[in-house]
Amino acid sequence: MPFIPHTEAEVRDMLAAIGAGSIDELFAEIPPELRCGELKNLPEALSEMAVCRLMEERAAENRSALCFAGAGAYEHYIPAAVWEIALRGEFYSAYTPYQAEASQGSLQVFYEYQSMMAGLMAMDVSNASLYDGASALGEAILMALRTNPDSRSRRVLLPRSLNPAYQRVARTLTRNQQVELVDLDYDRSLGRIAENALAAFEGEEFAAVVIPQPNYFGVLEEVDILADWAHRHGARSIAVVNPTAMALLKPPGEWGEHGADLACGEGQPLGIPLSAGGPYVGFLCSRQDFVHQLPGRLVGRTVDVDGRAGFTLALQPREQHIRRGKATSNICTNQGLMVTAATLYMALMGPKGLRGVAAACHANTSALLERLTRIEGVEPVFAAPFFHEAAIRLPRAADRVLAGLAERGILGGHVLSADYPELGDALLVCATETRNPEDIEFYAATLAEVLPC
Amino acid sequence: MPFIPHTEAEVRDMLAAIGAGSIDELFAEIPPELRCGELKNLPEALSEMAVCRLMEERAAENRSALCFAGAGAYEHYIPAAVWEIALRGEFYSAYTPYQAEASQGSLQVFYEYQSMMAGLMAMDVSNASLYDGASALGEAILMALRTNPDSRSRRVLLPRSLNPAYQRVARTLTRNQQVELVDLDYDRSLGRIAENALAAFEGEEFAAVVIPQPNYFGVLEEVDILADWAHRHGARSIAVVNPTAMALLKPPGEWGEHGADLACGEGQPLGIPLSAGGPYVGFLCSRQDFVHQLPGRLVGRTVDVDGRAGFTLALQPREQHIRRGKATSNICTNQGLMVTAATLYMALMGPKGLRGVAAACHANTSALLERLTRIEGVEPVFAAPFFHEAAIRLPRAADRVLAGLAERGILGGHVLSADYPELGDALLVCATETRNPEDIEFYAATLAEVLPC
Amino acid sequence: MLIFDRSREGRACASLFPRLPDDSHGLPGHLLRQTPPPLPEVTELDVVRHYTRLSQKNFSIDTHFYPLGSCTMKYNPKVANALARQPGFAAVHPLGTERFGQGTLSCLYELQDYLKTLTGMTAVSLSPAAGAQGEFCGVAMIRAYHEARNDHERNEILVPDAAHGTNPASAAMGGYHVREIPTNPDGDVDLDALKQAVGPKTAGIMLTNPSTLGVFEHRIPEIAALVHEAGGLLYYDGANLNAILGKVLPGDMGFDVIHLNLHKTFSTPHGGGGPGAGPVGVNARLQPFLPLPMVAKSESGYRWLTEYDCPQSIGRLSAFAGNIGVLLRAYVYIRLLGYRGLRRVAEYATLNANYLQRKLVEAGFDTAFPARRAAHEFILSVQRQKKEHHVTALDFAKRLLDYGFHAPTVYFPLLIPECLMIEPTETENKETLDAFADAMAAILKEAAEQPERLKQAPHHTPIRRLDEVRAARHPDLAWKPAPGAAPQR
Amino acid sequence: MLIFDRSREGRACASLFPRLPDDSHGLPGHLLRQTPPPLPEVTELDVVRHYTRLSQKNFSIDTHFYPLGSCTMKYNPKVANALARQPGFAAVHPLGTERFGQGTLSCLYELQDYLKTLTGMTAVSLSPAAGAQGEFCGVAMIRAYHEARNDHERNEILVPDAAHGTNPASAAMGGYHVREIPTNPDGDVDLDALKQAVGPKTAGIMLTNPSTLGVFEHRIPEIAALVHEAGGLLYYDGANLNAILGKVLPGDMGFDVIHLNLHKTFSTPHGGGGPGAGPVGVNARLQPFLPLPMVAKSESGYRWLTEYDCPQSIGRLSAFAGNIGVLLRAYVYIRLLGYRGLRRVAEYATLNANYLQRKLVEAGFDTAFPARRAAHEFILSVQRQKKEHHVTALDFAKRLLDYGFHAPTVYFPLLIPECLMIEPTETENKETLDAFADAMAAILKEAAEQPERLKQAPHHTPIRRLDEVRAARHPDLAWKPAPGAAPQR
Repeated sequence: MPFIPHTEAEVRDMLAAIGAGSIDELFAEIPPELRCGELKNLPEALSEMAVCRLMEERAAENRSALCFAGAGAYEHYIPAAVWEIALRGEFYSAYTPYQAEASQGSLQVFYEYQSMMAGLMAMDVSNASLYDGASALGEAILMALRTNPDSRSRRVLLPRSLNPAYQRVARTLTRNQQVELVDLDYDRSLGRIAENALAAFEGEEFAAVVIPQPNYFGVLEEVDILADWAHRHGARSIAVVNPTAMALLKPPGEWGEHGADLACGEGQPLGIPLSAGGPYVGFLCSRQDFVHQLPGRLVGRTVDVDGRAGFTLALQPREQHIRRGKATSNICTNQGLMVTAATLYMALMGPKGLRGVAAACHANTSALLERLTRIEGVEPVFAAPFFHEAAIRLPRAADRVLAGLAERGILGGHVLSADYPELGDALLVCATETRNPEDIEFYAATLAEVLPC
Repeated sequence: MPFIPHTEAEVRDMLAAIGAGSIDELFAEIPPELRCGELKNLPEALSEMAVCRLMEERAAENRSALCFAGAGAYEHYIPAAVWEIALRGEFYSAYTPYQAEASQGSLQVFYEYQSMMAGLMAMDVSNASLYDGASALGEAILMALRTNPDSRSRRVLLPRSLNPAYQRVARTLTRNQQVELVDLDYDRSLGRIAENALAAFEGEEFAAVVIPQPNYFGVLEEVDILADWAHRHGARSIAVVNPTAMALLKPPGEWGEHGADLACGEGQPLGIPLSAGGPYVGFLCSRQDFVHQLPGRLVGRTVDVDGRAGFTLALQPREQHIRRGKATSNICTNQGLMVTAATLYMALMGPKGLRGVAAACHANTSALLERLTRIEGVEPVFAAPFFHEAAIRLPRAADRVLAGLAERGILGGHVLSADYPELGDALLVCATETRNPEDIEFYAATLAEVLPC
Repeated sequence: MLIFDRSREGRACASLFPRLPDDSHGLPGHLLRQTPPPLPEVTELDVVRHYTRLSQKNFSIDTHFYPLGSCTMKYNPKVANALARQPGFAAVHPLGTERFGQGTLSCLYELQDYLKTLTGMTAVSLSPAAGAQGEFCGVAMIRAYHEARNDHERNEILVPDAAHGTNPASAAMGGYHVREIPTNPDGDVDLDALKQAVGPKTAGIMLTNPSTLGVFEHRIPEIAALVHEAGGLLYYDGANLNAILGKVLPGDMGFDVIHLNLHKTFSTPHGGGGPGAGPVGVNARLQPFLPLPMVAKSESGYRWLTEYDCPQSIGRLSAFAGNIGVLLRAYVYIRLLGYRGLRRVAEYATLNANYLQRKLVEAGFDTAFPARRAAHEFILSVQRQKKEHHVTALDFAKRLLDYGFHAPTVYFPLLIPECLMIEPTETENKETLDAFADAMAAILKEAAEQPERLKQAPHHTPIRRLDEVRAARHPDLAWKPAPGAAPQR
Repeated sequence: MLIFDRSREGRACASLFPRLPDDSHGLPGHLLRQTPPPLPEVTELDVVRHYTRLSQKNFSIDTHFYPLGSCTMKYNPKVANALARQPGFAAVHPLGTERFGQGTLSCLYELQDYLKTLTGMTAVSLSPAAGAQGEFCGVAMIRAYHEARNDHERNEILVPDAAHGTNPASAAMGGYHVREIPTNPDGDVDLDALKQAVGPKTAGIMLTNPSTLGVFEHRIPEIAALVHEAGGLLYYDGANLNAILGKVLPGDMGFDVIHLNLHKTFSTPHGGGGPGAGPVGVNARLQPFLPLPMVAKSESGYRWLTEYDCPQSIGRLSAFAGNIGVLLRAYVYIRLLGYRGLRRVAEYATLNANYLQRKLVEAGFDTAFPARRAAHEFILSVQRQKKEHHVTALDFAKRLLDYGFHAPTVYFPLLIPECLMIEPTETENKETLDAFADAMAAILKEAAEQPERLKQAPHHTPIRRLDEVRAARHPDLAWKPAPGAAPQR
């Protein structure tokens, strides 16, 4: 019996101790008419060897791709030590650290993660993570509303230059909370929030303004201006940032005169494999005075009865298992294992390593853009500075070009037209530090080959 | 500086403490004329990311093969838990357990390994491993001589049905020890030690007789007869066995009237990857009264000052670090990590699992042999019962057939003609539990396709 | 010691730096970071040694028995992790899944099917990232259903008072008022109270069955009928599905929507708090509202269903498709167990729970529902010991750590005073259960004879009881560089 | 508790059983096993929990500082393991390497080249599985060389009295008599004694440089000249190569043959005692005798050299080609460090050793060769403390365990009484060295003030000092099933 230790003799002894004649008798309280028969349309058990062979075949049905796509998920080099340590059984098979004395390993890791994320964002505090970047934004919007009870508005400015997937998730999560998400348009030539679009809202009241950096197009937003605009309008500013970029770019805590109020985003670039989209890890940082409105787990440092430093879950009265219907969120986990990996990644990279990754990403994407736009008919869509992604316009249907590249083993980027029909046949491309000059040349040569078809 | 922690400030402080002006000054005792310049024909450092990409390319230059080769190394399914645990840093990066109090983990594992191997072989004791099966045989021969001081002979009977690689290694290791290795021929139709060859040595004196089970051709030897023959002739009997087979076949300790004196072999089938030939793990078991002549590490169970059970290296006076030139061997390691994996493998498989593997191997090879010999011109070479390998004779040059199979992704076996020209175009084939009926059918169909070319 | 305490300016893992052509990036200065982030500067050895030693301070399934009620801390097969992490699965970019990830999609598609069968539902979406997100989703679908029927008056979700805190919290996130339904002394829902509560304002009811009280709510058909007749829907909280897997299908009990906790029933790892996965299943009437994406099969292969296919969907919950790595592990688990093995899960989980309960009752503990059969978990109350010896459930919990056992869940469900909720799971053997019962018996004796041993426990863990008051009053949530520290370069 | 104590008849890891068509194998009954082997019957959880907890009882580089003289316990990069274990490398059958393993062979070929450069030798064979096997090999090549010249009178190998025990043991395995050469008080070889010993019977001399005394033998050119003039060869024991890597080439010192310990200098793991790898390098005159196989490059790809290519080879040492997985790890290590990084290894190993030696001298310890510069390791003697307080080197070693440090090598080399041999390696940082020096200073104080603390140490390890006498007199080397136990089926 896979994973069940009971011998026949033990089953007999245990049933005798219970006073039951059979295992089936233990289910006697279930009305017989509810019982189901054998679920034979499920498969038969396979041996571990057979499952391995099956899954190796499935893995082989996944084709390997030379990746030039970003759009919210990024291929980065993950140091071998990251998962070697994160997957140790003591981390992998531990539960949420409710029993602090039996969980100092995970708790200290989470505290260090909170410290690193707060430092990277130049914010006061970080929670111990949320599901992913998009749901972190949803929680950040709800949190911003809770921290802004004086605002008469429940309107939130949501830039169209924000990742459309994030826009969608924010709508799903806030739909039933009387929140109005208001579109803020972008400048068609610069690819960042349009000054005139913002000006059009001058004088209106908003509970919060969302500010992406870099934005979905890879373009850098004028974050100081935007943060100050929010502050002037009594709105909370919510930064949505790429954590790698924050080693190079001004962090949310330093935006404008007062800093952003909240900072959130996707932690996947910090040592988490692409894995077709998850599990990833959302981060959420805030000002100190908002800490009681933070959703999710928080770990605090304190001392034990002998005066030794130790770690424990902090401010639990915010949470559902205590406050139930009045909690800051219904979330009752963090992405513990991903947090562990991200902590290891940040510790290994250090300030210099992470900055090196950011700089290499920018340099590679610059080189890619330069090389691709030398191809006849390919041109950059936007003129403003970018981080590690850029939109290019193609002389023919972007989706068919992508299909042609895919046949040659290249994931050539992400087509923008579904979400931004106004941009025409535009492709969002990305070259992280994992792409080398030969990769870029191979992409360019292949694109040149595919385009005329 | 990869893997070097020193900051510039620390180097200054440390040199100051030493009283040296530079690191180079620390090498002042080396005659200047001996110092070498920069070794620029070595490569420049690569980043971990670049090395990964390089090694992934190299790994991709290795082609994957559907494996029907054995001949001393066997593809078996390795449960995922084996290396997950064996590679934990505490096992992977520990040293030889000289300091028992700081090494109870490794020591207990080795003790359990010794217990399992002794049990599997039905022998009294096992050492904590040697390099590989072939070198274990070399050590076993030398040990047999040491345990047999009454014998006037230093002749050892070495069957030709023993793996030729083992024969070679035995010669290398015993060459300078005044040992004479005497060939013992095999029966051309049965594929096991020839009765008349043995009879020809009747009355002669030997220090030891080597008895393989199964032998190199996969054929089962008449081990009871051979062990008794050795005993009658005052010779030590040295079993060379496949450990998987011992879950099904009579173990050395039960051979003949008295059992084999020594049992050795290759532990690779017990959870060790093929890895192009190593690292593997040799085992060596013996009768209790020979224990002071065992080479290699031994772990014993004892108690500590508080009476708690504990483990320690035992009988170290046998070893080179104490007895130096008079040690039982010059070996000063075991294959600790491989021993750890083998222990995990045996614990996971248990008696039923290991027997299941053995039975599946036999069944698959039987099916393979049956299927292949249905092909026109392909016939079995030997008629005696076999375990999980069998020799087939081909109607054309075996090496060219193998090349044809390789082009189609099959490692079709091992050509016997180099070592056994008398067998003609013979191929040694093997189908372990990892081969399924489709694999066998694919091999047969491909062979049928390749043969006529 | 924190990793920051090991940091020295200028130390680094140099082999991890990408080679840069040059570092002049030409980005506008006012958008740049001025001081490097205060990440630690350490070597790989520092990192490996620091976190390896930290890991050893954890209890975990791989090292300890973890009888944590309502959490189903069963063994997580190593092979599931090994297979899900294969480069072939790990390297797929989410936006390239259809073109480069057909193998992944095939597993997800089959998993959807398996979960349908195991729950008796019509359709499944795998996208929720955790149980709580699945609950939110279920509530949102209930809302979408009523709204699609222009039934706008229903603003209440009924929740038994014994429910997990996530139930009311999720109902609130879905914009509903929560109305609590009391529990009978026998552990079942108070049907009279339910009858009074249910009505035209009822959007639905959220139930776990077996309930958080560890007993099977056997009047579930009546409850279902009551709620359905009133126009409400039934939500099944899958937290306790391990107790009835392959024995009773939630769909057959009358539930309209269910979430599953794959990290419980399907043995994906808890990972110190996540990632989990909380797929949702629904019957036909809620099918149009399932969250996106889902996987469909067509002649040209597997593909994602999107808003174009499912215009009534409640939408998306994450930027891509949920916790796929977790889903792959659950897929492997199901393939390893097969339908017979999945059914055995419930059988042996229930056997272990009833056996352990019996042992503990024999040892002198009071069980919350002595007349009932335990499902896969059961509840002890030490209220009597508290009165007699002033020791609490927390004291028992902490003292167990000294005996080498993780503590049970304590103080949940809220309505049982001084309770310990114990779930042994099917993967633990009889010797472990016996050893745990012996430890509990020994602690019970200590409680009478030397209660201070309990009150000051734990004694043998890396740290002892923590000053939670200080943690709450002066929250220290992040290390900061010393104010006087030289600015990093 | 042994894994056998966790065994219960009938328990098993069922998912690991291969599916069998049927179990009637038709093999002759007299060759079959009658009773199943006494392996444990346990579940995967039992195995994972048992061995995970056992692992936590080990000290290791990943958890502790390991200043184990002569063992070079430096950090083993995780990436080397990850890459060597890739399925692409792990799945290659040894007899299919030429057809299916060109990638593996290319790495081995380049590694041969790198090691030639790093040792100043003409040719390298990677096949020896460990240092001791490399030594045996070196001795066998020396013998083969003399025999090929019909120089049959040479039956002696010279070995300094400070040498590793493997040197005389390997010489003996090669059929040689061992003649010990004494050491001068300054730690160098006694040249006068050497002059007297060397002669027509001299087959060769085995030397480590820096020697096992932690000092560089600076008269090595004279030694080489003496031995060579007498017709003997020089063997370099590569155990201490870490001290001079990229600084001095053994070939330039006059050595004819060398073995390397990749598990020392090239940071492959020690794995609790193995596997190691002990490649041998030779100059031109010994090249024909190198052990097989080696890798050659031709137009059609890489191939193994065999007896046909190298008829004078001393032969084979293992059934296939040695510890290839270990060789791949060393290859990765070399690629990560590059030539500059390899040279830095010696520089910082030497810096650390000299710094730590200075700290310990300041703390009041006696060093064996105060007038000499330490190479990458150094030797303390606590003979004075033994006389004054009756504490031994072993007591210091055991007490260090309580302070969280692995003990140094003790009682080697044999000629320094009560010695502790300390090798910090280049991968440890200054804080660790300082903390170790502080611990040593504290123990020195304890030795004077409360010597019993040392004599009864360790106090905080999972077990305390073991009864070695009992282990030797009544060796318990294997668990056996209880004699009365029911026969397993």
